Amino acid sequence: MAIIIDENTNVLVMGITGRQASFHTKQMLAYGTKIVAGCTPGKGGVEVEGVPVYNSVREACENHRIDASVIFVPAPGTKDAAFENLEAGVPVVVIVTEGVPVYDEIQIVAYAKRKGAIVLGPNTFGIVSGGKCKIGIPPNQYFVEGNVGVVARSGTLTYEITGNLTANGLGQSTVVGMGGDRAVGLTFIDVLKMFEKDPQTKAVVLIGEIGGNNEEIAAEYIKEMTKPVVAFIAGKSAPPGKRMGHAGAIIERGKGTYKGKVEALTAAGAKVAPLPFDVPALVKEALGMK
Amino acid sequence: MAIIIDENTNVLVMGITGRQASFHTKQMLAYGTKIVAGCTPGKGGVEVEGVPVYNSVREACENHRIDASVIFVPAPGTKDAAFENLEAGVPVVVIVTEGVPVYDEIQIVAYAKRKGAIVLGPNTFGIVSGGKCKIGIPPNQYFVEGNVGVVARSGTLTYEITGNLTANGLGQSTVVGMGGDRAVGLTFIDVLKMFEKDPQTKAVVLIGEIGGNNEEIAAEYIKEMTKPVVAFIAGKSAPPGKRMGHAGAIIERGKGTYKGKVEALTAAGAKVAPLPFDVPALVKEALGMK
Amino acid sequence: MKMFEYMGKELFAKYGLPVPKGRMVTNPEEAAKVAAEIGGPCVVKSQVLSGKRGKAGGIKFPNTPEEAKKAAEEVLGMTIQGLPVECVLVEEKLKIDKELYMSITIDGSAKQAVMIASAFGGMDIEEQPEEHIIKKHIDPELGMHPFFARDVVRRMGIPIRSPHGQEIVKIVQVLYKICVEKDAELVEINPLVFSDDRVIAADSKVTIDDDALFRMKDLPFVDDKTPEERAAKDLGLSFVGLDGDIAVMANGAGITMGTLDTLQAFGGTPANFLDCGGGTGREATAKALEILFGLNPKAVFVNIFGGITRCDDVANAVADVYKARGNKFPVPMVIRLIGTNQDAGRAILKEIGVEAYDFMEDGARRAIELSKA
Amino acid sequence: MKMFEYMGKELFAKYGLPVPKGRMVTNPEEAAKVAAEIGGPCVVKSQVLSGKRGKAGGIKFPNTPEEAKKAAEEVLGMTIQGLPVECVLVEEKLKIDKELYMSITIDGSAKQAVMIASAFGGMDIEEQPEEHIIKKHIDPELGMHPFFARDVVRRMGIPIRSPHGQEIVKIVQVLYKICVEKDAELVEINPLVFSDDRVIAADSKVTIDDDALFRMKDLPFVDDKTPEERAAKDLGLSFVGLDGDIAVMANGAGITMGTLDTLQAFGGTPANFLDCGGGTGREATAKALEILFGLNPKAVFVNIFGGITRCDDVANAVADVYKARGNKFPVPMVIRLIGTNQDAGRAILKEIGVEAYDFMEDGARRAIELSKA
Repeated sequence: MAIIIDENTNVLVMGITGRQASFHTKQMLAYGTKIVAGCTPGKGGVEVEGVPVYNSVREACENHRIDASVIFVPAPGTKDAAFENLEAGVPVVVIVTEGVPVYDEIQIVAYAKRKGAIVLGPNTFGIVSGGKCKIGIPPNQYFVEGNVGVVARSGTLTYEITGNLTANGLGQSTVVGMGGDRAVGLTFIDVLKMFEKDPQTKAVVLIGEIGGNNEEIAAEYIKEMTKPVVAFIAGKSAPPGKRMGHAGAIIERGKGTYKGKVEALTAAGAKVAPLPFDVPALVKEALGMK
Repeated sequence: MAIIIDENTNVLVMGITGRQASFHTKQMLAYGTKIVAGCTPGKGGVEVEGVPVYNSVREACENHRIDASVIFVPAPGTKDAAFENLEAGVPVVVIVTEGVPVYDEIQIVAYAKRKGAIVLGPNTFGIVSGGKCKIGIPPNQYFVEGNVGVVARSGTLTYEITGNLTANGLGQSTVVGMGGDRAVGLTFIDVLKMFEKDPQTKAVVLIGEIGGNNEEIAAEYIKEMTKPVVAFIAGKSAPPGKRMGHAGAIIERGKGTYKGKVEALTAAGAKVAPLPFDVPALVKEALGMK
Repeated sequence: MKMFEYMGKELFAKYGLPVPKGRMVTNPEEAAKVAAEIGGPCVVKSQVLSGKRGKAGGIKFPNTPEEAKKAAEEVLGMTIQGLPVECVLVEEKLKIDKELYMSITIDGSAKQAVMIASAFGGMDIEEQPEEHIIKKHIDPELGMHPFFARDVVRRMGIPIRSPHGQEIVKIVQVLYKICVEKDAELVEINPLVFSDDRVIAADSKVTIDDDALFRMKDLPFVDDKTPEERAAKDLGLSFVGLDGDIAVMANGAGITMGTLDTLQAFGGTPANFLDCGGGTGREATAKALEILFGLNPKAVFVNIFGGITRCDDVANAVADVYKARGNKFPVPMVIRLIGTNQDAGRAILKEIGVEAYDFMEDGARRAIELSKA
Repeated sequence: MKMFEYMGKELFAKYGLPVPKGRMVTNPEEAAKVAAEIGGPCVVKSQVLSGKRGKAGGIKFPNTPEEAKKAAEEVLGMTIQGLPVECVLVEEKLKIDKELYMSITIDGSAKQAVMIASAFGGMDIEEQPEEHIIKKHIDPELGMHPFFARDVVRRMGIPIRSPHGQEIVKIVQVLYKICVEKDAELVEINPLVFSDDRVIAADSKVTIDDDALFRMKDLPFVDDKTPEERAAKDLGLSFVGLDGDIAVMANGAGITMGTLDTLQAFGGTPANFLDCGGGTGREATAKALEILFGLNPKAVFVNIFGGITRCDDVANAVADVYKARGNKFPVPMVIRLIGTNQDAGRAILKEIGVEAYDFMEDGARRAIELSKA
């Protein structure tokens, strides 16, 4: 088991003929991901790393069962690519692209909700079910099979912490990148619920950041969880961010600080690691390991 | 029992201060309908037939549980009124208004689907659960409690046939007006499924018309139904309608004729009444009455 | 409301869709002038709402301004399927490499707009096999997006990165924009033509939703209604002329059809369909009765089951007409009247000596009897 | 990107929103001219991106063109919170009967735009109790409709059929239209003023989504970035200046914050936040390093965990800078480098005598050591 994706997931790569996408297609194939199709309008018929390319998602779906798509197309075309996948009924859409306009993101998230699909990103490193399937851009060698679930907003910090877990003999069930942007498909709570149900997952690492109130909301659910949660929140030393007029202040009303998040998580029973490399020891403790 | 509405349904009347709406509010109250609120922006605080009027649906919902709304506002404001009710979470919206632009109807129907709400109309006479609750404009005296379910596209033809049923001692569980417009909230099949499940309903009368393929699609479901269906299709004598360019012909591809509908219904096991006043005898036969 | 070809093309042009060079004219001299501006072979197309213009000789292909003048003279005098030609469209004659078909209309069953496209357009489009026809419904909450258009192009078998493919991607999106912004029930291009690298709308058919006219005041329309249809429409009613001798008025489309069906089943012949449903008042009902008298039927059958329509309003209208006509009806009247305020209505009729029927079938039988007397 | 008040008001005016009479000027003579056109008491408002303009004396109330000239002279020379005043807005002075608040912004938690409104606007809006604040999220698939606006008006306690109520119903809808059409992360009117029967936007705050600038080329913006922020932005990177002495570059916002947190936890003080994430190439990385040197730090800490970022690109950039500077670094460099192509990267560094660290914490400790040397 694992969450969202596993060794049977058939993957479509959007924009596969691009430089980044073809590089990461190779990396994903090397990880063992079942990439069955690519899509670049007008390039239908060619192959990239042995993967057949189609002109549209519909065409790919006429020829393969598609369980998940990963989007590498530039920001101006990301909304269209996401809509194309969601409209065709693809149940998991991973949007790696950075710099997507926030109103586009809002529309993508709303449509995904209506279609009952899972969207990771925009601006996500992707998702890895340890040893089974990698969709996105993380470096392969730091992600191995195991029983720690990881959920994060930010990319490289997740490699850092996951790399530390792996180095300490703690493999991962699934590592989920929700995306670093303002409006992304999932919230911590959505992913925590999946980990709570997943038999493979024995402990969860939550990697958060200052800003927003996603972590505070997650803390409410962590209270009910049977599985231990270890958290790290980045941004303890950051100066107060720039505010969005009065509106930002009215919405946040003092939420979103490092202190507030740590207090909420601690009160909910999560262990909060002071620094990124403190995470593995806390996970071992939570799992009753030495 | 009955379908969609019953004696416990709390009703909101949109545009209640208008001439038609206030007249029909009185009629509905006389039928026994529990009208708990009305809404006309800017008229909040007054009463119509003893019913309190609010400025918005949200305000009405803050003061009452609203189970169904009926919309009497003029066509240019109908979409907004429908959206207002659906957004506020009203689960049944009855749109009496005629002349609503078809693109507005399409949007109303789509939003209702997303919200999981039932929309009757636009251009419907409404709905009556015999002896319990009437929402809409039909004349009270022809609708009495019983075990015949009626579902129809057109209004007065339904009064005609229901009046005949009542005159023949055949009361109704619920009489559902889906609305006469091109894009309405329900299809025959939606309502047939509800009648099939409703313990009070013992037989169903389907009142259709030429055009479209709603009746043909319904016939597919009628095959599976355990309850007898009697149908009347209006328009046997009508000349071929005006076509919408080639597009209309391509969409219909010969469907929508009187003959085609009667054949489909008959093949599905429904009894088709040649004329409106033939319906009661066929219903009695279907129910094993003399 | 419908548009002439040239009106639709002007609308297309406003939205940036490619249409042939040319314009509408109402006299031969202007036609020659437009042909001179085009400076080459032209088409002179009669502007009537009929699909049989070509077969009727309403489309000509002049090569010079002089020929264009002559062609316009001929066409402007014609009547095609009973419709007089009052204007013609003079356009460049296109080199036609390929004819395609493209339209958006409403699919009532799906409750959505639907795009219909085919790489096999032209006059035979309705006879094309299903596999040559592409139908894609448009999610009203999602709207139209490039991916939709690209998939249409792919399914038409046109390379997406070709000039034709790129142009069609634009056209598909603009057509939906027109539909939504102009409340078009139908926007149809047949044929959509490949002419060298260009893709051009060689014809147009546009129908605007009657119900949306309140917000579409700036658009031109063709009034293709008969005088009776027009008179009824002005009263907010719906009229269709038929061939028989019993004039019919009922309240509601379904009951009106049911009344015609009943008359026909009993051996009568209806002269018309007139739906006076939806709370039509006394005055409009009286005017509607005058429309019926104007048909010179052998009998009139009024079949009212009052709901939102009030029986007293209808009875008063009947009495008004009776009195206005010098206390008589020009043809025998049969009235069936029940429902809302029926007692008041019947009392009013009784005063002018009319006995209302309770049942439609009885009224229908009596009307047929009178029509055959 | 942000807009000066006058830019926001010009945008409002284009959308038909009511703004005070007046316009932006850059010299006192023009200010007098605008005041004369207005013909009565005026306001001269400094155009800077600061919320403290009034307290700093950046808003004046002249009664005559002469006074306006003098006021503009004073204000145009000022510096408010470090920002020089380069233009002023000269406007009619409004009679203020009531101050309200209205804005639309993005609520990331809800993943929707949210309208915030209050009948208690003005400078104290942030201190208003919750019950004075109306928040309504906007369903992106449904869009904005009159009912939404009417309910905002109702909840503000304003009669819907009053001139004020009717005007606000329009304003609410237009604000959302601006947000969607112009990709505005924030549109704020504080105060929205009742002035007799009029409702007027007495101030404006508009922020356009940086990520949408590719499709918003026609809008004016204020560049409020520091030179370093601007230089980083031009490279596609994100920079924030801080007070410490260790310059930091890492790849990814989270890891960069984590690096700062680690430095601080170990007793160091970061000089900046610089995220070079997302596959930044060799050349841009080298330029980013030069930005760091420009801060005159005591040490530089580069912390790279390569994913989409390639270690060899980063190492090459470091080597390039080293060579360009005459085979030395201007300040001590500490580099932690692992991930994609790490072996190639480390080999490149070794050639210029730099030994990369494996672990962030070791690199951080060394950088602090060097910064204190």
